[in-house]
Amino acid sequence: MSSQPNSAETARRNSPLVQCVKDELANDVIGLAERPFLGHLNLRGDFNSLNPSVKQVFGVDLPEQANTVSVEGAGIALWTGPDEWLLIHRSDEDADRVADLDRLTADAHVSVVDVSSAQTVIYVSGTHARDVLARGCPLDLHSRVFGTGQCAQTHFGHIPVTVWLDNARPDPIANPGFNVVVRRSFADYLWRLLDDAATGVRAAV
Amino acid sequence: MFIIDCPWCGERDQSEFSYGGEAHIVRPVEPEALSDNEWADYLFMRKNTKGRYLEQWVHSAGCRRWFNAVRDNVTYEISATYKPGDSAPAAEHAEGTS
Amino acid sequence: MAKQGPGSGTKYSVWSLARNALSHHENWTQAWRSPEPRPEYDVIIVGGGGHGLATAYYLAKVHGVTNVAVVEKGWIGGGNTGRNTTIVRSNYLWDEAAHLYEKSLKLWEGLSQDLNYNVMFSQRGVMNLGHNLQDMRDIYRRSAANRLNGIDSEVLTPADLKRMVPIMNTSKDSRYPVLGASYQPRGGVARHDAVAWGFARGADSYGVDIIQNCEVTGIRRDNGRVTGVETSRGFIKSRKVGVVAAGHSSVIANMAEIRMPVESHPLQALVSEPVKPVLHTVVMSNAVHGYVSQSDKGELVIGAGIDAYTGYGQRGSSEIIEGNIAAICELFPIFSRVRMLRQWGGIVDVTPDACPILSKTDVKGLYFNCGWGTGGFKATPGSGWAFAHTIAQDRPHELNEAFALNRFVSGALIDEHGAAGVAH
Amino acid sequence: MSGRRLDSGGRIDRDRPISFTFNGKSLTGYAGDTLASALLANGVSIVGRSFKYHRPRGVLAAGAEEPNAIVQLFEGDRTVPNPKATQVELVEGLVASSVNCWPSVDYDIGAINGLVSKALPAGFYYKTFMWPRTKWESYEKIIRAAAGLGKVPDQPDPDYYEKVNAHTDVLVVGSGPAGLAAALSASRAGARVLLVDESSEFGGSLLGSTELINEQPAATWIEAAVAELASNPDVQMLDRTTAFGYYDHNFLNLAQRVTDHLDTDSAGSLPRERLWRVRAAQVVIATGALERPLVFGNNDRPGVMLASAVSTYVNRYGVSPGSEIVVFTNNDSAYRVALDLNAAGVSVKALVDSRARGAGAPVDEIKAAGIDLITSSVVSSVRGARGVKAVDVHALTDDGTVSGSARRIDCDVVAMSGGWSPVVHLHAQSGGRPRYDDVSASFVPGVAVQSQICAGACNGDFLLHECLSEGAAAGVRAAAASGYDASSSVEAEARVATNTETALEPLWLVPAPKEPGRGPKQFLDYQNDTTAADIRLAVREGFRSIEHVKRYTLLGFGTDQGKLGNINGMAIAAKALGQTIEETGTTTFRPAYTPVTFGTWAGRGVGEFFDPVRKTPMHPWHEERGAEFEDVGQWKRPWFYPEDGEDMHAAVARECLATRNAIGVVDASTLGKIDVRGRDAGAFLDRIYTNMFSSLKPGHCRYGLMLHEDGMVMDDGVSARIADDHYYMTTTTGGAAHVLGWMEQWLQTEWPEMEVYLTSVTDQWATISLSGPKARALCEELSEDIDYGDDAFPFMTFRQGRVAGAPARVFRISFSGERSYEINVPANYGLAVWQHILDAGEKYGITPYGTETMHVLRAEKGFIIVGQDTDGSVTPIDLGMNWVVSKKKDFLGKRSLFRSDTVREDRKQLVGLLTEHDHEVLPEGAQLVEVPSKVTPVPMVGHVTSSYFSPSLNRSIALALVKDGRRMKGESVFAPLIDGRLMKATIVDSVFYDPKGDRQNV
Ligand SMILES: Cc1cc2nc3c(=O)[nH]c(=O)nc-3n(C[C@H](O)[C@H](O)[C@H](O)COP(=O)(O)OP(=O)(O)OC[C@H]3O[C@@H](n4cnc5c(N)ncnc54)[C@H](O)[C@@H]3O)c2cc1C
Ligand SMILES: NC(=O)c1ccc[n+]([C@@H]2O[C@H](COP(=O)([O-])OP(=O)(O)OC[C@H]3O[C@@H](n4cnc5c(N)ncnc54)[C@H](O)[C@@H]3O)[C@@H](O)[C@H]2O)c1
Ligand SMILES: Cc1cc2nc3c(=O)[nH]c(=O)nc-3n(C[C@H](O)[C@H](O)[C@H](O)COP(=O)(O)O)c2cc1C
Ligand SMILES: [Zn+2]
Repeated sequence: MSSQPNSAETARRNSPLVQCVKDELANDVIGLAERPFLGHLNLRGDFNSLNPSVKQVFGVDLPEQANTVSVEGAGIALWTGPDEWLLIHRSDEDADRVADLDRLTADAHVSVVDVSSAQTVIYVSGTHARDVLARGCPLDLHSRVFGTGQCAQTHFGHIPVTVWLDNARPDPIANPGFNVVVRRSFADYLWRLLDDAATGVRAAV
Repeated sequence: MFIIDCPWCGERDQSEFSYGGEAHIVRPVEPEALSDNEWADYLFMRKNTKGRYLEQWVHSAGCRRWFNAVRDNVTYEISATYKPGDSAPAAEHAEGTS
Repeated sequence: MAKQGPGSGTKYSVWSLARNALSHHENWTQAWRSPEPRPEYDVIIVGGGGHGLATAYYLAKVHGVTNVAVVEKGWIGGGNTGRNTTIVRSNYLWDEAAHLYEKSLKLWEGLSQDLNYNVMFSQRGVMNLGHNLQDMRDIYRRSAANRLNGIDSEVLTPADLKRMVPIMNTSKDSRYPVLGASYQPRGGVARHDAVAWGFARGADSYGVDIIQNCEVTGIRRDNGRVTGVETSRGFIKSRKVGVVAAGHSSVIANMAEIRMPVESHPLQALVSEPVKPVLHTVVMSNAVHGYVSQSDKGELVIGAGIDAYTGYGQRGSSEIIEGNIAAICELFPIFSRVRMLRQWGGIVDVTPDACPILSKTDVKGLYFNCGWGTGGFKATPGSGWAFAHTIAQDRPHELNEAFALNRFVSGALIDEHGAAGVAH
Repeated sequence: MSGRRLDSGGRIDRDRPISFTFNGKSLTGYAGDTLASALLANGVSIVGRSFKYHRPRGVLAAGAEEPNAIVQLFEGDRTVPNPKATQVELVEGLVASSVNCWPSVDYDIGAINGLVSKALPAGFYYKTFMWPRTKWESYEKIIRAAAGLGKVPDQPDPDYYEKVNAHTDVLVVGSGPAGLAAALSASRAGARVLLVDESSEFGGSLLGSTELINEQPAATWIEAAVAELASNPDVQMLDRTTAFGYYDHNFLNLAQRVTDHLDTDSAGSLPRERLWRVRAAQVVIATGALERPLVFGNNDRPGVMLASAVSTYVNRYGVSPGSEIVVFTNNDSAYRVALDLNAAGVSVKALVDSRARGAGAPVDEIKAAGIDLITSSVVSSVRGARGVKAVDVHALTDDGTVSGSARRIDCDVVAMSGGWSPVVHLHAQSGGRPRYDDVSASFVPGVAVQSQICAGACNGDFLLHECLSEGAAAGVRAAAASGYDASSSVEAEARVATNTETALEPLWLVPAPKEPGRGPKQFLDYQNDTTAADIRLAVREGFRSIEHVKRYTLLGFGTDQGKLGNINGMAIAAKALGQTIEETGTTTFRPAYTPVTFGTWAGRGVGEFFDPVRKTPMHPWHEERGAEFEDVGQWKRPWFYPEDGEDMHAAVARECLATRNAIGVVDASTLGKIDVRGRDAGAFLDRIYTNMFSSLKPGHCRYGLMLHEDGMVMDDGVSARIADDHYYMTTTTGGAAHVLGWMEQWLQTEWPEMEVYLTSVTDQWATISLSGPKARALCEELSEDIDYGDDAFPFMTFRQGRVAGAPARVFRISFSGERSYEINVPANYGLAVWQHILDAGEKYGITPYGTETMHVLRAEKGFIIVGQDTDGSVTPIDLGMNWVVSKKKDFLGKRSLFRSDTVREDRKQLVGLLTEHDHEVLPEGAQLVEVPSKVTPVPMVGHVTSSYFSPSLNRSIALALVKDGRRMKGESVFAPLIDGRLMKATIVDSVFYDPKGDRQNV
C-alpha cells in the first residue's frame, strides 16, 4: 500500500484485469489478452444528431447498419442499437475529446456517457479462437457468417459481451482476433471462463 | 430453444432474449378514473390465449430493444416480429386455434 | 341401495391379490367404468386431473352428490397430475395458504386407506435450503409461522444437513454455500398416477361417471347462469359446472367470457436412470434453483422453475434443463456421472401471487379451481375437499374463502412466491 | 449358450488383446470389441438380472436398444452406473460387474420374487401395503432396498465436461448407408455438414453386414466416403456422438463421449464428454431401424437374441454367441442372418418362419445351405432355466393358433426377428407424429413439422439400395433448402443388388398352448419384466389409453425406453381393446434418445463457474484485508473485516463504534447507477418514483421510492440532478438490473414520445462512502477543489471535483445517520483512491466496514432495506413513508394504493421493537403474537424483519411489520422462537438513534 498520500498526485489506474493479463501464446493457437485503458463512450441519439460531431472529434463515421463496426481515425464505432453506439477510442483519460463531443452535441437530444472504467476488452486470437468462443457464445462465428466489419452483442456463458473481429490481422479467417467487450465487474469471471475454455480447446488440438 | 428475429439485429438465439408477457396491454391514461375492477383487469387479467399469441420480448443480451412477436404457443412457431407501436400482422386463417 | 364407496366392488388387499393369483388375475374388475355420457348431471367437473377427480370423490363422499360427471379431454391424470415431481408439504408462509395445504396434508395421511388404493404417500421429509442471509431470514420466518400454525417445521444448520444428507455439498467454498434449511418431517412424496387412479376408482364406486376423450368446447349459459357444457361428444346439461383444468383454465374461462389472472407456462421435469437409493429425503433449493428426490424405483426425480414464456406445448427449452442439472450437480457432486433418462413438460397455470383460485364466478353455477401453478399436487385432496364444498353449498368453505377471484380486485393477494419458490 | 470367438472375421484388432474383468473374473477381448461382444466371446451368458423378478438375463441386442446387459463400470470415483454393455467399448483394465443382484448374478436372492411372481402382477403395489396405516414407511424401506440398478459413485466426479455451440447447414444423424450418402451429396453441393453417429465407427449397420457395394465389401465404400468427408473443411464428423434431443426451431443436443474409450494417457486433459448444442438449418435423420423381438414363452432366457444382433456379433466382432442356433422370424431379413451364420461356420439348427410360404428367393439358398426350414410354425417357448437349452416349435393352425404337441429342438441361441421398427424418435421429438404403416407393420415418420428429412431404414425403407438413394436425395434436398445450388451435385457411386422382399406377416404375440398368464411368461419390456399378461390385465382393469397401460405396466419405462418392446405391447393392447394399432397409437417420445450424463448437461457450469461472480474494483484489497464476504445477487460484498480472532459480533461492534465516533468507510460500488438524460428526464422520473424529481434543483439529491404497478415497494435509492436534463440515479445492489430494464421497458413500449436516454453506469463508478464525525476533515485533505464546508456543501447536495487526484462526484447523503460523503470515482481509479483514503485516514482511526455494520447503522436510524424489511406485500404507507408519496401526480403503482385492501387502516406496518432484556436479540424472521399459547393455531400479528445488537445504544433493536402496528406503539408483543424460548418486546418508533438527525452536522 502506498506510503505518504498526496492529494494532488494523480491516482494510479487499474484495469479490470490487472491481475490476469497474459501475453498471447507464442504458438498462435489461442491467445488471450486484455486491451486495457481504452476510452469507451456509450452514445445514444439519432444518427444525424450524433454522427457529424463524432466524425469531427474522433474521425470515425458511426455505422448505420445494424451489427456493423467502423474502424477509422481515432475511433472504433460499433452499432449497438437503433439509436445507440459504442465508441472506443485510444485512452480512458482523453477527457478533452469527450468534452468536445459533449459540447458539440449539447443542444441535441443525445446522451454521451463515458463508460471507460465500466468495461474492458479481452482479445481472443489464434487459429482456434472460434472454438474458444463457441464454448459459450451462441453466435455462428463461421467466416461465411461473421466476418470483419461485423459486430454483435451476445453473451458468453451468462455474461453479456460485445464482439467484433479485428480487421487489421493479416489473415482474419484462418487466424482471427476477436475483441470481446465485457463489463468490469464480470471481467475477472469471464477471463477465467475463457481461459478455462481455452484449456479444453488446447487439449483437443 | 427458439430462434427469434429481432427487428433490429435479425435472427438470434433465444438465450439472448427475455420474455415480457402479453403484448398490447396499454396503461390506462387516467388510472384514478378507473374502478377497482377495471384497474384489476389491467393489472392482473391476461388473455393467455392458446395458439396464436401476441407477446413482448426484449433483446436483453443484444440491442436491449423491446418488440412484439406473434408466436403460436402450442407449436412454438414464431411467425412474425414487429416493433412496438406497430400493429400486429393479421392472422392467417390457418393460424391459431385461439 | 347397493353398497358404495372405495372397495365396494373388489376390495384391494394382499388377500385379494392372493385369491386372484389363483385365477391367473383374470377376474379383476375394472377400476372405473368408461360410460357414455348421460344427457344431464347435477354437477359436471371439467378436467380429470387429481383435483377434478378428488372434487368428484368428495362431492359424493362428503356431500352425497353422486350424479356427477368428470369430463376429461384426454386420459385421466394425463395433465400435470401425471407429470409432476410429487412433492407434498404444507409449510406455506401465510395463514390462509398454510391452513389449506395443512388440511390437504392431513387428508394425505389417511388417503390410501380412505381410497383403498395405495398412493404410496411417503413422509420422508422435505428440506428447503438457504444460501444467503435473506434466504435464512425467510426460512426462519416461515418456519416460525408454520409452528404457530400447528405445522411441523424445523430450522436446520449446515451440520444438521451434513448429518442427515451426507452426500450434499455443504462446503463453505461453493459458489452459493448452503447456510441452512427449513425442514418439514411430515412432507414427502406420493405416487402421482396412483392419486388420479385412486380418486377415480373411489369416485366411480359412488356412481360418478368418468368420461375420457371428451373435450369441453363451450360453456352454455342462460341469463348469467350455467346450463351445461358443449363437448366433443355432444352437449351435456348441468346447472353446476366446476372447472378444474389447470393449464387450460383460461381457455375454458374464455368460453364463458370470464377474464382470469393466470398465465400458462411450461414447467419441465426429468428423471435419471434408476440407481440404488442414496437420497432418502426431498431436497429443494430456491437460490440454486432445483430440487430432487429419489423414487422408490430408484430414479432421481428432478425439477426447477418454469419457462418464462407462455406455452401449451407440454415442453420447454432445453436450457432450463441445463441449468437445473447444473444446480443438482452443484448440490450433489456425486450425481455428475448419473444419467438423465427422460425429460418432459407440463402446462402450469400461474397466478400473480403464486396462490390458487378456488372460487365462484360472476356466472351462476360456474366455479373455478385453478392457479395451482407449479405446486398443486400436494394440495390434491385438500383442494378437492374444499372445492366440493364450494360447489355443493354454493359458497366457499372458510378454508378457501381467501382464494376467491375478488382478491385481485381488492388487492388482498396472498404472496407465496417465497414459499412456493422454485416450482414444486 | 456358449459363445466363442470365431477364428477369423470381424473388425476387431486381433493383434491388440485387451484384458478386463467382469464380476471379478479376468477375461480378454480385443480392440474393437464392446463389452458385450467380449463377454459373449468369453462364453459369459448371464450378464444381469431383471428389475422385478430378478430373472437371469443375457445380451439381447448389439446397440442402444439393449435392455438386459446393464452393468456397473469401474469402481471408486470413476464408476458409471447403468451403461449398456453393448455400448461400452473395451479398454485395457476395464472393470465391469452386474447390477441388481445379490450376492451374485449367478445366485441372486432376489430371484425369490420370481417364485411369488404370480402374486405380483402389474400394479400390485397399489393394491396392498395399506395396513396398518402407519406401516407404509416400513414396507417402503423394503421396497426401496430393492430399488435401482447401478450405484452412484461415492466421491465427486474427477472428470470434467464441456459444452460447444455449433451451427450447420445440414446436420446428418446416423452414418449408415443413408447418412453417409446424405452427407456426401450435401457436402458436394457446398453445404456445411455435421455428421454424427453414436457408434465408435461410421458405417452404421453396414459394419455388421456382408452386403456388397460396387461389388466390394461395404467397408471399402465406407472408407472412401469417410475419407472424402474428412478432407472437406466444411464437414465436421463426430463419432461416439448421440443426437439425444430434438427441440424447437431445429435445435438439437448431442452428447459426445470423448475419453471413455481412451487410456489415461491419451485422455490427457480432455473433457470426458461434450454437449453439442446444434442449430441446424436442415436435419437429415438417418437413424436406421431396430429389430423387434418376438413375444413367446421364456423369450428372456439368456441366448434369446435379436437375429440382426447375432449377425452383428458374427460379422463385426468375430464372435458367435452360441454353437447351435435356431432362427425364428416372420420376415425375410433373418434369412440373411441364417446364411451369414452358416457361412461363418456356426450351426443353424433350424429356421422357423411363421409365414406359410417363407421368404421368396432366399428359400433356395437356405435349402442349399442345408438349413432346416420350418414354415407356418412358431417357437412357442424356450426351455432351460438359466439359458436356452431347447425350443418348442409348434405348427400354426389355419386360425393362427397352436395346438397339439410341440417339436423340441435343442439349441443354445434363438435368433429372433419380428420385423423392424424405424428409429422415429428424433422425428417424433421434433413434433412429427409417427404414422402406422401396414406394409412394414411399423410406425414410420409422419409429416415433418420442422426442417427435417428422414431417410433410409428410419423412413421404413429397409433395403440397402433404397437407403443409399434416399440418403443421397435427402442430402441434395437439405443442401438446396439451406440455400446451396445442389443441381450439379454428383451422387456417390454406389451400385448394389436391388433385392425384393416377401411381405412380413405381423406376429405380435406368438400363439401358445396356454393363455398369457397361464403358461411361461412372455416378455415385452425385458427390463421392467412387463409381460403380455400384464398388458391384458391392465386393459381388463379399465386402463384404456395406451398411456395408462404404459404407466400401469411400466412398459417402456426402463433405461431402454421401450425401444424394443413398446410396439409389441401396443399391438397386444390394441387387440385387447378391439382397436387398430393406429387408433391405439404410440406413447410420447421424449429426450433423451439414450441416457445422458448429468455432468454433460452441466458442462463447466458447476463449482467456481456455477454462476458469475461480480467483483468491485476494490475487491483485491478486501481479500487482502481478510474480509468475510456476503453474496448479494451475483456480487461478492465484504460482510465484515474480522481482526485477530474476532467473531462477527465483535468485528461489527468495533466497526459500528468506529463509524459513530470517528470514521468508517464502506465499499458501496455495487449500488446500481443509472445515467438519465434528456429533456423529459425529470418528468419521466416523476412517473417512476412515488415522489417528485422534476422539482429537484441541479446540484441536489433526493431519496426516491418506486413501486410495482400493484402498489408494492420495488426499489429505492438516492438520485441527484446533475443538470436540467441530466440525473444520476442509484438503486439497490440487487435491484439494479431489474430497475434499468423496467425503466427501459416503460420508455420503449409505453412512453416512446419521452426524450430520455438511460445508460447503466454501475460499473463505471467506484463508490467509497465515508461516514462519521471525522469524515469532513479527511475529505478536506483529499480534495483541493471541493469546499466541504456545511454552507458550501450542505446535506443532500453533491459536488464535482477531484479526490485523491481522481475525477470525482461527491454526494453528501447518509445511510448511517452520521455525516457522510459518498465519493464516486471512475472505477479504474477505485482501488488506488480507496487505498489512498485508508492511508490518509489512518490518523483519524478510519475503519473499513462491511454490509453487516452498514445494516446495523441504518437500522439504528430506522432506514429500510428493500427486500429485507419489505417482501412484495408492503406499500409505502405500510412503511410510514407517506412523506415520499406525492399526491400531486400519477406514478407507477399509485392507483393500487387506493384499493379496498390497500387502504385498510390495520395493515401490517413498520415499527420498532425493543426487547424486554437489552441483550436479547430477536432472530430475524421471528413471528410475533399478542398472546402466547401452546394451542395452535396461534394468531400472528407480524414478524421481525431486521434485528441487531446496537453497539451504540448498547442494547438490541429490531424492526418489524406488525398488524396495526402504529396504533400499537407502547404495547407488548411476544416472539415464540423456534428453539422454544419466548421473547417479549415493546412496540416503539422505528428510529432508535438520533431521531432529530443532529449527527448529520457533527
Ligand atoms: C413438471 C411439474 C412438476 C411439478 N411438481 C410439483 C410438486 O413437486 N409438488 C406439487 O405439489 N405440485 C407440483 N406440480 C404442480 C401440480 O402438478 C399441479 O398443480 C397439479 O397436478 C394440478 O392438478 P389438476 O388436477 O388441477 O390439473 P391437471 O392434472 O393438469 O388436470 C387438468 C385436466 O383438465 C383437462 N382438461 C383441460 N382442458 C379440458 C377441456 N377443455 N375439456 C376437458 N378436459 C380438459 C386436462 O386434460 C387435464 O387432465 C408440478 C407440475 C409440473 C408440470
Ligand atoms: N429388412 C432388412 O433386411 C433390413 C432392415 C433394416 C435395416 N437393414 C439394413 O440396414 C441399413 C439401414 O441403413 P440406414 O443408413 O438407414 O441405417 P443404419 O442402421 O445403417 O445406420 C443408422 C446409424 O444411426 C446411428 N444412430 C441412430 N440413432 C442415433 C442418434 N440418435 N444419434 C446418433 N447416431 C444415431 C446408429 O448408430 C447407426 O450407426 C441398410 O443397409 C439396410 O439394408 C435391412
Ligand atoms: C414422478 C415421476 C417419475 C417418473 N419416472 C419415470 C421413469 O422411471 N421412467 C420413465 O420412462 N419415465 C418416467 N416418468 C416420466 C413419464 O414417462 C412421462 O414422461 C411423464 O409422465 C410425462 O408424460 P409424457 O412424456 O408422456 O408427455 C416419470 C414421471 C414422473 C412424474
Ligand atoms: Zn436486437
